[in-house]
Amino acid sequence: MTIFEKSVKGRKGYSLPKEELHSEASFSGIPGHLLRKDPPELPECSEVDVVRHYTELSRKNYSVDNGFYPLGSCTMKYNPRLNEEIASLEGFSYLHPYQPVETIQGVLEVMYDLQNMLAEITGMDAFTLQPAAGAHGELTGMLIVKKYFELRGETQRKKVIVPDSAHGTNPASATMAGFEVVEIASNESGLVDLDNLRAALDDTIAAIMLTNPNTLGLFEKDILEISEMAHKNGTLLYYDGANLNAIMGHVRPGDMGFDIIHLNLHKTFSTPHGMGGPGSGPVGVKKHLEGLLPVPVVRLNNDGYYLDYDLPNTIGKVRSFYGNFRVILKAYAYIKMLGKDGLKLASEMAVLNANYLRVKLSKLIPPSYPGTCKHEFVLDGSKLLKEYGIKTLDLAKRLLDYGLHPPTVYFPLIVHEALMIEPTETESKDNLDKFAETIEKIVEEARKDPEILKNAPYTTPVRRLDETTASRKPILRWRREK
Amino acid sequence: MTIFEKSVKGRKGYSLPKEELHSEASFSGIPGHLLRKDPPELPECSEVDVVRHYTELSRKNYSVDNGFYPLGSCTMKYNPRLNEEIASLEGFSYLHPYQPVETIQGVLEVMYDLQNMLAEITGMDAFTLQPAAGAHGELTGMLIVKKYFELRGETQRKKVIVPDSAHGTNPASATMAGFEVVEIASNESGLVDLDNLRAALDDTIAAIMLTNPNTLGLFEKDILEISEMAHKNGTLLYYDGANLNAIMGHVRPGDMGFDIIHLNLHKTFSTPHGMGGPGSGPVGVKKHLEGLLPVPVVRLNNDGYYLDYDLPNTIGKVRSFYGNFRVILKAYAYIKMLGKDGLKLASEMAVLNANYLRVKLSKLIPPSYPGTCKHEFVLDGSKLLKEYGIKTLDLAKRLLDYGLHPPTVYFPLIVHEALMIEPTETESKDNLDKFAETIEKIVEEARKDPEILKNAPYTTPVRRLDETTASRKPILRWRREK
Amino acid sequence: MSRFPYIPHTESEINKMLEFIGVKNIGELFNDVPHVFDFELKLPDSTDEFSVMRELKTLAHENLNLNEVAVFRGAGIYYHYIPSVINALASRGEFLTAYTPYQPEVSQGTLQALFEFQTMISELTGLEVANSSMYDGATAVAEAALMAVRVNGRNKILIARSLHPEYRVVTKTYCHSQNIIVEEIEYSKDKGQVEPEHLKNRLDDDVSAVIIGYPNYFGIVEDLQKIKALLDEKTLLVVVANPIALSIFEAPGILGADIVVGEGQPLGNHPSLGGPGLGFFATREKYVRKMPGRIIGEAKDVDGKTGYVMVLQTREQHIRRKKATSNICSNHAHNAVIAAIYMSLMGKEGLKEVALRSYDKAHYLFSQLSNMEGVKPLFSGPFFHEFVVSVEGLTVGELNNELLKHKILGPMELEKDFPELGNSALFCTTEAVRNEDIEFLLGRLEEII
Amino acid sequence: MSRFPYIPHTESEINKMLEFIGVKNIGELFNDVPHVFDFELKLPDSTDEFSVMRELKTLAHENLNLNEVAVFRGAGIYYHYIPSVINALASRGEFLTAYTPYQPEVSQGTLQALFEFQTMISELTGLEVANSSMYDGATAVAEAALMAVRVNGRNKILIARSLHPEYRVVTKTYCHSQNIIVEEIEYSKDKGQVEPEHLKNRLDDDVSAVIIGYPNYFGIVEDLQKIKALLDEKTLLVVVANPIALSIFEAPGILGADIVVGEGQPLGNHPSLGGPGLGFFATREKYVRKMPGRIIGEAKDVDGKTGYVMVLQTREQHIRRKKATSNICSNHAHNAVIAAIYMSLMGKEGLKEVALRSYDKAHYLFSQLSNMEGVKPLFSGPFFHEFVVSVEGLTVGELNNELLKHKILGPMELEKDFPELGNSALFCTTEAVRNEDIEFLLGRLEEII
Repeated sequence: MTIFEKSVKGRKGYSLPKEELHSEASFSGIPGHLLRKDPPELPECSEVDVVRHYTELSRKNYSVDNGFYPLGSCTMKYNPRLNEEIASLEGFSYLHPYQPVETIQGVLEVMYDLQNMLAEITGMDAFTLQPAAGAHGELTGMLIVKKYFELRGETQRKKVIVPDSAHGTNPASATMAGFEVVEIASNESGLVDLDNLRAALDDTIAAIMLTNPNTLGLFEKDILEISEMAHKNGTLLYYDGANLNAIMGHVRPGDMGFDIIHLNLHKTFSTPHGMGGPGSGPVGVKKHLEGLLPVPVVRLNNDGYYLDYDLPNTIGKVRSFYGNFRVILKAYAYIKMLGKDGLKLASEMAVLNANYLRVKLSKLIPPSYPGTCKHEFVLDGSKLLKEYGIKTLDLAKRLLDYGLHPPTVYFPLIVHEALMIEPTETESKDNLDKFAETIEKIVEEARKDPEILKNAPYTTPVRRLDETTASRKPILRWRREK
Repeated sequence: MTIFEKSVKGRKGYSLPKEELHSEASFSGIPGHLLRKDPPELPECSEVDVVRHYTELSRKNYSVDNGFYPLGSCTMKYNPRLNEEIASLEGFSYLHPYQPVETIQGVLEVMYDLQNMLAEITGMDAFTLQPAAGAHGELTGMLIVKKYFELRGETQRKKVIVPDSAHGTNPASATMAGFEVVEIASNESGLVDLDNLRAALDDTIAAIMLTNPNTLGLFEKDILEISEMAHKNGTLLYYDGANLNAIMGHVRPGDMGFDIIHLNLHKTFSTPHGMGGPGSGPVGVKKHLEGLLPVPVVRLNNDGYYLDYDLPNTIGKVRSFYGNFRVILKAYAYIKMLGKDGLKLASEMAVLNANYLRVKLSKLIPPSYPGTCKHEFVLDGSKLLKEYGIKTLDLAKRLLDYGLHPPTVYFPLIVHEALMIEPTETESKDNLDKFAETIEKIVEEARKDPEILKNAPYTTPVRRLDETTASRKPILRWRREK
Repeated sequence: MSRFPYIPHTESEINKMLEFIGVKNIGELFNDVPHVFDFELKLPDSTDEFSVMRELKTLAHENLNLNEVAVFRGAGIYYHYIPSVINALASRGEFLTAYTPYQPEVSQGTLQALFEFQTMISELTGLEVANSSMYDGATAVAEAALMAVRVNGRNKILIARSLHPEYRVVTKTYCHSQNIIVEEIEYSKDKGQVEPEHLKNRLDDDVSAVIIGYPNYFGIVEDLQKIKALLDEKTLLVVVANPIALSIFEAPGILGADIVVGEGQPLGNHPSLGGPGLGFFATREKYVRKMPGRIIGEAKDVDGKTGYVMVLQTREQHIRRKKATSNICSNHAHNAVIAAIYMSLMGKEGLKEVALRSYDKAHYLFSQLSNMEGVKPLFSGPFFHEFVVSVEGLTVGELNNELLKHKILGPMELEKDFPELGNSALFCTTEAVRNEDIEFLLGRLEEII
Repeated sequence: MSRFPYIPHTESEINKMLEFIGVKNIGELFNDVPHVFDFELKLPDSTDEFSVMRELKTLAHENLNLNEVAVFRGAGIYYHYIPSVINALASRGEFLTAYTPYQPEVSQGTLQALFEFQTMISELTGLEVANSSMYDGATAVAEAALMAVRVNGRNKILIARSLHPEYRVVTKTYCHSQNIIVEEIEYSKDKGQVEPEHLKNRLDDDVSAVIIGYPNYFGIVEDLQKIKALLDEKTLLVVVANPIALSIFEAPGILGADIVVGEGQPLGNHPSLGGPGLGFFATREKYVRKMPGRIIGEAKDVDGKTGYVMVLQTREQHIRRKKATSNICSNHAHNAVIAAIYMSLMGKEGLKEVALRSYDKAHYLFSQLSNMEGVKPLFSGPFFHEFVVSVEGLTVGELNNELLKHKILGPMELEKDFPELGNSALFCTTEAVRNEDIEFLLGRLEEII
């Protein structure tokens, strides 16, 4: 039941100061047609109604706080409550973006330090914290690429190369920045095909977007060669940081030759996903691109921290103000907690967990590519489809009945019936074992009685929903029944 | 699964400052037999394990935040989140009881004001906020009674009269204070039987403990006569404030002639019950008993607020420090929010809700006493037992399947198969209607197929538990299986 | 023994796992990473929760927070009262730590809350459909411009100069790369609104959309009806609204808006230095397939039970890739749920009362300032809860420095963004500014100016 | 329209309900209340959430909170670090707003958490059974005295004078009414412990129990084994323990304690001006039916599934009424759950580390103070994280006033409660006192004394 159906005319869940009004609703200066006739039909509820409604809704969600959440490329690690408490301090949450900088020195110190810490972790030279999410960071990066070539007068560079295994946001962001996307096929090992790449590289190519390790969880070991090819061609190399959790303290995108990088603070740096956001997608660049960053950049001089708007070659702004500050703050606290030893260990344990689970599950469902993975790996469910008529989707839905969240399914697109699994380092061996046992149980069910899977789930708040009809005849808002 | 079974040796969910120790665990001064040999077997979990475990446990609870909770005499009203936010302010939560009074003036102001506000609401002259709960308040009150007669040299007053409809804590508290309890039977209207009372009153009676409205939800309309009889006999009149929610702003126990009162801030004043506590049970007295209150009392002089220990006739202390301060704070905020108009309306709507539901349900299950009730009422389930073999307990368990919390059952003891219902004012008409409809549905089930009820509940995290065996062969702690 | 509260592995488990995988040590798992990349992170060592909390509290105290001052500054981020219920509910782990609802069966909480949010935005804006959030007001405007171009294939955006300066900059940044022309429309120097006559002259067949604030950056309510009347049937009217104002002022959808976007921060979200905010986005039903962002729809499950799912995903980047309506992936779902809870609690009457009180205080302050020596109202257009005055005798910056000494966060200084307005200031009041704060401000202004 | 966010009734609903009941107005529902009682409440009118929050914040700021100072005061309430997880979990509505678990089927969260708490207390104390909480340390001691009398029918309680003064007062208050004699046992003036020889002389056939602190109020670890050896087989040894200390010091149950009680506040509960605290209570299995308070036990449901229920309720007031083991009804369940979460998070190693760090700092401070002019350790007995020194040259009160100026909450002044100790002070350190705080304190002491 929606909150609208719980509404009763005249009921009240709020209280406001009872100060007398200076002029009882005088709208004398306002043209009549600009005054609202029918007020917005918002619900009218008492406070306890609202508490019960959203408490109940929350209980219909699965979350990291409920259990294992091995969505590939999503890095669903534990989100420390310390960071939430910090972000709720009034000295951070009740700040106006246009306060004088003298009154927000604590904030600017956090931002300045985080810019530097991220630069150190990634091997880049300068960072902006402005982008609101990973894809927003990609867009920012692509705008920097665009501006870079504008300034160089190389306006013929209208294309961006993206491997076919890339996250969907990569081509979308490149397109949004006005580039044409050239997709190149991966080789049989799931890596960038150097021949394909070489063939595609010409003077129209502005950038190559890569993630390393890639979405298959495989490290692009030829990265130095790729980087050399790109730079020799005058092409910039862009790093999608969604998979950074695999390599912290082991290898830095900057050292691999990347010119631009975005990070997802809500993945690697543990700020919560919040049902899909807010995230934060800082962008780092090498020295030669620093002047193109969006304004303002946080800097320090003798008077303290300040907001520097004086970047003549800036791409401008990609959003209002300075970024998702309270998200940034959580990432800052996370890095402080883990430190250099913890960050490195986090990556190591993420990779250990992924490989442990990969080996465990490989006996049940073959991996799409052999060998050691990094933080995630991809299984090929097509055998299940062939043998039992079971789609990856069915297996995913059946996992819900066992109280577990399924992996990412049907991505990356280059694997048929893909199951993309990223356990993260915050899961214990017990949890991985339990997940593997459950998969084994489900595969056994598939063998014995595939109908069980095809009709799953059974125990969830709702069962399988008709998404096709929902998109064909969309009902996008509640309306009172006539 | 318990948290102990989720423990893994060597796992860690905490972090402590890494300062070097001054003397690496030197216990040179400690006799060996006083050093612990086998450390306590506490669980070893990561932070996410702990978060998931207790999140999961919380989800196995029904609470006011989940729905209607009509437990009679428990006043399960909505607990405002504002009060929780206030109580979590560091300026209240991080205070040491032995800080200098100059550094806790804000706290003392709250306590002083609350003492006065409670005195105004109840018509008493002075309050202590020290008792930790209702029963603790009762004990405090009875200790005051005891001391009062000691001071007067009337040591023959060794008895306390308690009606048979009283809360179990009344006789227990009187006994605990060293009194002998005389139980008197109620009359056929459910009220104090004046003849019985008169017969019992002699010079051995120290006090009469009453609640008004009583546990049947009936107002003791002869209260002035009772009070006169008591006082003429030299007996003190004690008011159990558990049912104060019925009468705020309408009638004051002090005006009825009561000498001592306790309140349950966790009932009438909406501080949450917290699964059974902490509560707070302030005790109010008339002028002639003020000097007997436990120490310290909060007072105000020209230098500010202070803690007054100088009460030569004090009963002493009933607990450490000054009371459940953070609970007290929530009640303070609640009274501030509602004000005199809101408190009165709260009682009115509590009584309205009770009568509305009483009339609705009376058609299904007869009330144990006829006529208007106050904040609660009692139904007599013995008809259901006779006709369908259905016990009140069965009906209660079946309610759980419908996602509702049952009323208090089998209390008060003077009603067979009692169902004691207190809706409170924070429930809306819709919620009362829905509850009544559900009861109707269940009574219909009882008629058609009583087995449904006898085996209920079906949909809860566990089903009916074997409480008898659990008490006969108690297992009171977890132990690793051998 | 494990060393970190967030990393559960014990030595013994690590060894068992390595053995199971068949490698000798962790290093072997990184064998595919060339050793040329070896390096040592230069960061401080790990520390503990206690010390981090202590350090961050110190940094928090170095900032002046809005609860410590009387706030007369708005300019896009507003100081409203946030009832305690909001964070108590929104911080529940099941909301906070869930991912995008890719598995609807176990995400009904997220999906229904966002569906309710969409409904509320639809009600506020007077448009049929809304998405489930954008990053902020600025990006919502920018995406609206891109959407307009997708809808009608035209290539020029007219954006009111009276719109928030940052929104204009961001829109230009977004449009620039797609070679979409962005031109500004001047405001009337006396009314502070877009002048219909002026706009009329700028309209031609290339104009894809006209973007207007409602109220605009100066707090003034633009006459959408008059503006709409000037547009040909292809040109879209994009309105950038303050959601609080929409309980008092006519719904833009009713007045002809085709797209309504804005910053939803005032709906229960903390100021947070401006981030995270909440972009909202609504449009007409016929354009829904051109709309960016995630959209939630009602659906039935196999048993006929009502539930909610993400719909029209073929517009989105994870399906459509380079042909997506937008690259947006993570959005601001949590902020949208906060807004939904806020609107549920305040309700129809409460939101209106917030608007009314904000309006009333601003108009009182305006009338008092109008009579004050050295202060002059700049515009005559009708306004909501912000207005512009020019100040004589000292700069607005100097004035604000003085006010800050009295714990007043004074008006927004306009000269940098609007040099044509000279030494002027944008005042704002909300229901969270007390009458006594206004009188205190007036007293200080009398002294200072 | 309803007027209060907590009261949902609209005028129209009120009318419908009155009509349904068959009365004309609300007044009729109060007809049974004699009009002689009519009166007008003299309280301020209702106000709003914003104003209440503002007022209470102001009051909160009028207090000096422990996070603003270096804390060297313990004396029963201790300043330990409380990880953020604790309140995030404990404040979940399902914990906060549930009642006593009278319906176990929908209270398994409460019941299991308390069962786990009981297990942890049993582990800490080394006794077989624990209840699910008492109000605080003081009432737990008092109830232990009453229980001892119930167990052995004797009528005299010997209580160590080295026990917390407030615990002694409360125990006397409780015992007084039941005509139970309470006598104090002196402590040795050099060791600060109960002197076995002295105790021996006081023991006779009337002594129901001997109550001893562990550590005692002076921080000193009493030798329970020696004390136990003196008692006849009927006399109960009641030990009042600091739960944090029990990771380092031998479990009282092992050393012969029959009842172990104490204040559980240090286990993750805020200092809160001393309330709400958390009384814990453990005893030997054979006495379980004499134990006061609620007890949770394991049970099986009709399907054989494991669950938890309240057990042995026939001891309790709601069943047994005047013959109950105690009148306790509401207890401190929420504080017990907080303690359970804290102990789960800190675990075996963490709790020990807290104890160790507290111990280490105290011993360092003790050794430094021992060498300081004008300061003299009073006792030679082994101590945990508190110790007593006497001070020359100025009163402890004066000293503390000076320290407070440097943001130090100095030691507890003992003279009022222990005049025999003269101008002496009880210092305390916990893991939340930083080494630099100690050095800072030492520097100030050098200056002041």
